[in-house]
Amino acid sequence: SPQQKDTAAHGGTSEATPAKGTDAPIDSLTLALPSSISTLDVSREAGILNYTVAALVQESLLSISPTGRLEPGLAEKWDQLDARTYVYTLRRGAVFSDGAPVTTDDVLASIEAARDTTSGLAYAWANVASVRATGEREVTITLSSPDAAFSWTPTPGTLLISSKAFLAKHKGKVGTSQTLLLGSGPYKVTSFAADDGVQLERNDAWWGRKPALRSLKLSFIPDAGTRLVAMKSGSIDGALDLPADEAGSWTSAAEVTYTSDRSVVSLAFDTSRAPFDDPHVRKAFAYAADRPGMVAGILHGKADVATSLVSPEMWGDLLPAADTESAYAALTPYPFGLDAAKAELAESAHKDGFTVELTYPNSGPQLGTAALALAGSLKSLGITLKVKEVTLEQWIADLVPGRKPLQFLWYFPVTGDPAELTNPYLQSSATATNLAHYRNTAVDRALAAATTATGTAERGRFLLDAVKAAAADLPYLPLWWAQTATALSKDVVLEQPGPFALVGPWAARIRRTA
Amino acid sequence: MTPPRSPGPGPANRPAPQRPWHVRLGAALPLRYVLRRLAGTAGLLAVLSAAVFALLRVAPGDPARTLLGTRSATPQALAAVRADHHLDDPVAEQYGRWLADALHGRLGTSIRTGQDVTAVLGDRLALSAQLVLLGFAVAVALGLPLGVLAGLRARRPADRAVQSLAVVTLSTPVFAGGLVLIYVFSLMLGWLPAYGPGSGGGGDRLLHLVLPAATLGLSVTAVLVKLTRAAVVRELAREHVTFALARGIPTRRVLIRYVLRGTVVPVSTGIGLVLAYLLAGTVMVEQVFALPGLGQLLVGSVTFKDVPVVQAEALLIAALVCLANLTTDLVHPLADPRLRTAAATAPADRDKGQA
Amino acid sequence: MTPRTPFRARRIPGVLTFVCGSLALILGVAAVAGQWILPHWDRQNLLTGAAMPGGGHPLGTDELGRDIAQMVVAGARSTLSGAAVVAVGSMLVGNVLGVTAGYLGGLTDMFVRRWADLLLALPALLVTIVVAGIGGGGYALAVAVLVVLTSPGDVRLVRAAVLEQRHRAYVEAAETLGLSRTTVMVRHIWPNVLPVVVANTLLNFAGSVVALSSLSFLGLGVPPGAPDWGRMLSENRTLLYDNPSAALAPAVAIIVSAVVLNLLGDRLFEAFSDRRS
Amino acid sequence: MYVPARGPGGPTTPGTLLEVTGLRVVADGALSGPEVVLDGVDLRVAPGECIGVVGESGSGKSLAVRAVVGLLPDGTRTDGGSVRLRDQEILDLPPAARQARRGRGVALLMQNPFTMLHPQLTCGSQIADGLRPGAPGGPAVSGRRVRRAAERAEVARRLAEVGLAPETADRYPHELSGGMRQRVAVAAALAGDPDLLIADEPTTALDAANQRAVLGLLRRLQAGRGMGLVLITHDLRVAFSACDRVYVLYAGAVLEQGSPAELESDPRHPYTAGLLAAEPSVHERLPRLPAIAGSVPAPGRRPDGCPFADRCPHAAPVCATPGVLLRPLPHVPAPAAEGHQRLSACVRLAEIADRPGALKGGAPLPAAGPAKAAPADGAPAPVSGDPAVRTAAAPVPALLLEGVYRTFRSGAVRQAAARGVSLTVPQGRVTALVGESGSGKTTLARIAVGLETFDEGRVEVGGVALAPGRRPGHGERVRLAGQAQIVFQDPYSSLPPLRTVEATMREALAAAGQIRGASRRERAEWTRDRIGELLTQTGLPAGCATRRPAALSGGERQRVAVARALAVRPRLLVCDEVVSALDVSVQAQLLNLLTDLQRAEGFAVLFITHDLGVARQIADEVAVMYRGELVEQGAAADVLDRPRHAWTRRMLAALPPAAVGRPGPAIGPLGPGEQPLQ
Ligand SMILES: Nc1ncnc2c1ncn2[C@@H]1O[C@H](COP(=O)(O)OP(=O)(O)OP(=O)(O)O)[C@@H](O)[C@H]1O
Ligand SMILES: Nc1ncnc2c1ncn2[C@@H]1O[C@H](COP(=O)(O)OP(=O)(O)OP(=O)(O)O)[C@@H](O)[C@H]1O
Ligand SMILES: [Mg+2]
Ligand SMILES: [Mg+2]
Ligand code: NI
Repeated sequence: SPQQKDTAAHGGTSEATPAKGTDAPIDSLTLALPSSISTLDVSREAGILNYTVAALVQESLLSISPTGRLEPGLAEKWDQLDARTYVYTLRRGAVFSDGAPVTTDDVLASIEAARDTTSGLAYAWANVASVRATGEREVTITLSSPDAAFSWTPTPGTLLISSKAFLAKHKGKVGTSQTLLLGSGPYKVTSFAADDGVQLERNDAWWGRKPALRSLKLSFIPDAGTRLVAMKSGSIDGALDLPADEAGSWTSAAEVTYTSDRSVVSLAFDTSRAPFDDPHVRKAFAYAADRPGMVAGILHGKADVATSLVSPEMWGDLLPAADTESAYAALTPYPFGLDAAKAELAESAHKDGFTVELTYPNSGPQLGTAALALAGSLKSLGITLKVKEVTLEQWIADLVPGRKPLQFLWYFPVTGDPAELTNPYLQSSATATNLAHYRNTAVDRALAAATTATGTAERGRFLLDAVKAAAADLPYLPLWWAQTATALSKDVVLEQPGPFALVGPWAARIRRTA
Repeated sequence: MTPPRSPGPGPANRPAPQRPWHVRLGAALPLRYVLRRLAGTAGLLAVLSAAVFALLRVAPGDPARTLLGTRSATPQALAAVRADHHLDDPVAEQYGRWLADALHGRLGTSIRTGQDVTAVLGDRLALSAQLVLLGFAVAVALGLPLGVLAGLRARRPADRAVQSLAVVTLSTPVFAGGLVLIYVFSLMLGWLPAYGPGSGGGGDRLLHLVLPAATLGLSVTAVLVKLTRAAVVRELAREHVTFALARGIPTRRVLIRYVLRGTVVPVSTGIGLVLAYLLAGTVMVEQVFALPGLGQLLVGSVTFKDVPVVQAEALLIAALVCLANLTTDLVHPLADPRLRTAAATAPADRDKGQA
Repeated sequence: MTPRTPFRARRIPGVLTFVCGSLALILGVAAVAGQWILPHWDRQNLLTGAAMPGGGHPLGTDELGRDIAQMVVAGARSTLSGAAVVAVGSMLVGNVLGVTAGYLGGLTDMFVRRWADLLLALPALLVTIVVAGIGGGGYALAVAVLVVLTSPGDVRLVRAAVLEQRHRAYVEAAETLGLSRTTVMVRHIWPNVLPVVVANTLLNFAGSVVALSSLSFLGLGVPPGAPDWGRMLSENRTLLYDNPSAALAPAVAIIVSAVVLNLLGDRLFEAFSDRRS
Repeated sequence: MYVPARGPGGPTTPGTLLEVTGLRVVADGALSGPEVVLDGVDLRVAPGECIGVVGESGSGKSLAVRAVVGLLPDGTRTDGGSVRLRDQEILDLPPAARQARRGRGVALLMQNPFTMLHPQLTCGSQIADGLRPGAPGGPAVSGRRVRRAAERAEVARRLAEVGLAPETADRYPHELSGGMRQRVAVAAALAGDPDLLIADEPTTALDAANQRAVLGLLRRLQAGRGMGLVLITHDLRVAFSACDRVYVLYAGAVLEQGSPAELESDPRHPYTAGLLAAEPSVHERLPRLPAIAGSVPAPGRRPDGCPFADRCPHAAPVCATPGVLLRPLPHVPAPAAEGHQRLSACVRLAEIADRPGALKGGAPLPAAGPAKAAPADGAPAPVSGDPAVRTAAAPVPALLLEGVYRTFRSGAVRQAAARGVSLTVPQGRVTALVGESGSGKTTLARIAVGLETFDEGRVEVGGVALAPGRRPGHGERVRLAGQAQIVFQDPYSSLPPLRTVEATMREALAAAGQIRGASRRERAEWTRDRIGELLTQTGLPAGCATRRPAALSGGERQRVAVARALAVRPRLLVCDEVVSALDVSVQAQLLNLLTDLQRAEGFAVLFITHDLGVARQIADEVAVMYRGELVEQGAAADVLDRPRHAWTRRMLAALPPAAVGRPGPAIGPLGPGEQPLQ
């Protein structure tokens, strides 16, 4: 379909029919989430699911449109005064669900909380020199050094605004079942039980278009079979974030839509250590990984074979689709072939193979299956891949450079900017995140240039250069760019289900089917 | 030959008056016995609590790191945790403090959510308790009658049928059984909800718990059936049953008063054991039916290595197990007078079988 | 004065026992030699993915395109061997402790009995989940914990059987002949206890199959990808529409093997109690 | 095969309470198909009459009465015949109707007072359960409270009837002694006021004093109520002392019937005569007990025709042909009353009865002959040296106990089993230890072989001193083993069930370190020979060696146990009630065997028994225990004929009067020309 032309061009991404709904009120819905959430506070839990909840309750200064453009949020207007200074003007009349108006103090307190050392969002704010209220409704943020990517920072992925009083009162305990969340979004949380679900009610004081849905229950049903049965027996009205392998079974009971979620699944090799310091070994892995097979078999075609960490949708704001398309097409493809893999390995210093461990998070069974598939291929090369399941939390805790020679990198960008992936993972100076210990001066230079670039297209080209240069070295072996499946019962629709839909107030766009 | 004497009521054989109930209860359940059992239970609990406390040490690595969970283990953070949990004190002292805290309901905070553990458990206790009670009811309501039936019809078709059923339920893992019930009663027939605890309490909750409770109950029914059957078969073979029948006591009365009476002790022991199985079963059932109860919490906490929550829950389960044990121990002497007279004096003119 | 010639109850139709025996044999062969007979059980074909039965795959394939039938056969080893280790291990522990406690009596007996009572009251599966989960030892630790938790049942059984034999005249006669305690225990008492022990070991075996597959189902048992029935069931549950047999086959395998073992154990107990009555 | 004298359902004598004709019971064996256990049994009981059914173990006494009550054990069923109760055929009645007749029509009292009452119900309530509705205190009276009170009063009355205090109502069975329990059971059985009471060995489990009391009680109640009583027992003396008429049952068939006096003085069947002869007497010691050879055949292995034929000294080919048929005696005048028929099933009665002394009691044993050094069947002479030399060389007593104390405690209960016992068992002599149940006999025996500890005192076994307060260590036990060995009461548990006799014997020989020979083969050969020798010595067929205990009869098992004990060549053999679980016929064989062996080998014997007749028969000396104390010891004749201690006197007095003064009937030797069957 025309709107989706850019993504369709990369093949495979199934289109979401431009669904339209009526304004008829919907009293209540129950939707399933595939795993439980232990806290609603996104700065505490490292998973991705609580964003889905928090994005309904809290807003940021800016918001991201379903297609990935920056849009007004609590700030109705924003300006970049110079390379290091950003000014945001707050919307009039925005109030928290407890009735208090949103003030600059609340914004400052929320940013402060995000910058706190204990916060999981602090990384995004590391480059910020100061945050000040420069007017009754004006907040000015100054950076230590120019960073073009900062414009994405005050969006829901890295900043969620709550009231100063609330944050002070519940310091360290925000998001538990007793304290819940306070925000200015279209919904407010009325109850939350870890392992059970979240109950949300419409916040009628929200400034945006009035949602049709009054009451929403998000139920945590980790068990795939139970989830499906729940849908079939009518206990739930749909499910979010369905794993691809399940989604097929749902088509008879619900309307399933697939959208790219921009996430990438990739292997990260530690290039500073044996055996992966040897490019032949990395290439052998690349040839041994049956990526089309994984996409077809494990993900049922609901994904795209990845050639780079950055998914094509991420360039939407920066470069014309045709440019990225041709650049990606020129990358070495590493088609699946065990002979090629064997040949590569034979050239390496590890001809006889070796043993290496690969852990995957329990919330990503498809990663586990892919790992097993890879292990199956590697076995014929004499490489033993030990696959191990760990909790999501454990997996994230281990996601530190140097911890393991081989790791999964499973990343959901929360912004629409390629730099969110390139800077932490390809830059040699990003020691805390560069899982591959990747060091390439050309890449570093291109990334530095992109940071200070002023024009979007110029910046885009620098970033693309970096991506291309890195791809040749294969520090990461991208496996696939994933899609998310949303199943909804046939009488409701989610309007504008773009790749960024779930980072915004998605439930506000649920309508009754026309 | 002694000449026949007609028995007549003389002064010697006036019936002794029935003793009042509290005297009889005192005789049936001697205080000393009760106190000894209580002491035994306390000892058991002490041992179990020590084992539970040791869980923190079972986790590989430094306990402080364990308690930090996935938070970054900076030296400051580690020091803070050490100070918080007095990890540098002697182990005995730590245990004492932990136990004292536990007895006061202070069970620490969850590593995963940072919530107070007592509150976390409290949220889930009700649901799990309802589940276990209903499951228990199902197991008892099915297991005892079927067991008695099988025992009475031992080695006949009815017995074989009951036993085969029992073997199948015993051999079916709870998760598989749960899935089958879901498919039949929720999907095919659409009679019952398939998942979740239902909203609010009362009827909806009950409706939601029917399938889980049935799954749970069925999984332990076989144990009860086997035990009851064996007890009934054993009792039926006893001479006193034959004697009762030979005296013309109506069959039904013999069954209830003589046969079933004799099965009380083994069956009540079995019921005590079943409680342990039920507690274990909740883990699987809650997983399959997406019930936010203690079992699910346990699995979640275990995979997360959320030690304080696991400890608290283990302690709770230990207490329940001890309580069940104590109950059966106290029921036994009520049911079987022979267990009461450990301390009573033996009759002087005793004689034994010579045959 | 009623000595009885042993009275044999009517024989239960041997057909069922025969069927159970044959099935047990098949399961045993699958467990021991399954992975040799079918060395390609782990051959993948991602492009096929999960497929319904047909085309050389009598039970279809799983997500990785592996043949379910071969997987089930290969899975017998992991599932049954773990359970067998539990059953045999607990039998060994139970026999050593039970015979010693029953024969020696006194303090040894008291300690062993207390210990058995304590462990017997605990919900085995829960303790295994907690200890194996927190201890992080995976399958091996789970099996070890199950051995410890299953053994008190054997201890009790053996101890009771030994106590029953302990004061039999033939045991005391052996003692008066001047035989050593070990000889009396091993050569005289133990063989008479053996039939109950074997029967109980079969029942424990069945119980452990169920318990271990429950652990695998929860993801606490064997590592992912390994052919194990519990694991297969939990991994393939989502394939119910792509290939139901991927989930049903391991479930059936678990249930059938547990039923077979349970029935054989029951039969043996029955035969034994017939012999004694 | 049974040939009914009268067809079932034929006319019955008026006034008969119970009439059993041609009752057949079969057991559905596992492999061999149905086996006939009872083959045409006739019994008759008139109101107010007491009949006795006697017979050795396994003869079918219990099954016969169970069939009458309709409570046959699983695996057995009636297969023909008729049972009429007050002129009504009850075998055809539906189960419910039969159940309704139990308690009121007929009630069954069983053997073991320790298992007959429900342990978890008070005695009173068990009696009350059987009270009839409508009877005073029965459940029909209205009003709970009133009914309860009435019931309690009635229970108290019933208890008084059997001589128990009203408080007994609130006691549980385990709080009572065996005798009291048996009384409670009697009261319970009589609660429904039955017309007929069947008592299946009601006194077997009791000691002599209680036995007599309970028998007296039963008789008294029967007479007072005018009810019928069937008394089942394996003890002829008991039956003769208590019954009006006695049936002798053997291998599922009635062999003889008559009044006690007739049966005792003039047995008319070789079996009855044999039984009477085999019964040891307290009053005189016979050189050899006239034992019946062989043992009671199991249901599947009975010979055709007369079941006793293959054990009968008078058997002839004719015995194998016809079925068992009770018929009136040829030379006895017509019965005085219809109920007092004198019947015998011996087909050869006419031929043998006339031979003087053949079946009559009176003549003291002519044929058994003087005791020989070896068993009659000519076993090789004992290998060991002259017994006289051994005795002379060792002046130390075989067993010496001095001031031995042993107290058991379980919880707060202390039970003194031995209180300062001093006992000497001289070398080469037989000492019997008698005493009531629980007096500490077994405890002493076990102390002597090191199976039991003692608290204080001195114990020396053939010079090996045992230390008080602990069990002997391994070395001590080995030394002790050469001095003393023990044989136990229960033949069914005395041998390792899974081993062949040979293996058991080999182990005994090896344990004693007795196996001789240089090479393996030599040793194996030596062992085999020695085992064969021992088995022959104990009168066992050679084929026994390869069998397991389950394939042996009780008597054979006891013989193996004796052989095992003797394999070690002990100087002292302790026998703890070795014959009390055996039938009289087998008991006599074993007593003879022991006497023979003792004389041949010259070891000392400590023989424990509660049966004074047995003691008389075997012992040179008798020691009497009473409540843990040794109250009397001396030569057998002294103690038994001139008892000094009150207990000994009481026990002698408690013997059933019928046995007193009986001169000991015997079956004569085979006449010339008579061939035993086979
Ligand atoms: N339930 C049974 N099934 C098969 N055979 C049985 C059963 N009960 C008894 N018998 C057999 O029937 C025969 C008679 O048994 P019964 O108990 O009547 O003997 P008894 O004369 O009462 O002996 P005892 O003096 O030992 O009580 C025995 O050979 C016994 O083995
Ligand atoms: N192991 C034991 N524990 C406790 N009490 C015992 C034990 N053995 C024997 N007694 C008690 O010691 C007393 C003597 O018992 P013992 O067996 O020696 O008597 P007995 O004369 O052999 O009796 P019986 O004729 O019944 O065999 C009895 O009161 C018995 O209850
Ligand atoms: Mg009997
Ligand atoms: Mg004794
Ligand atoms: Ni108990």
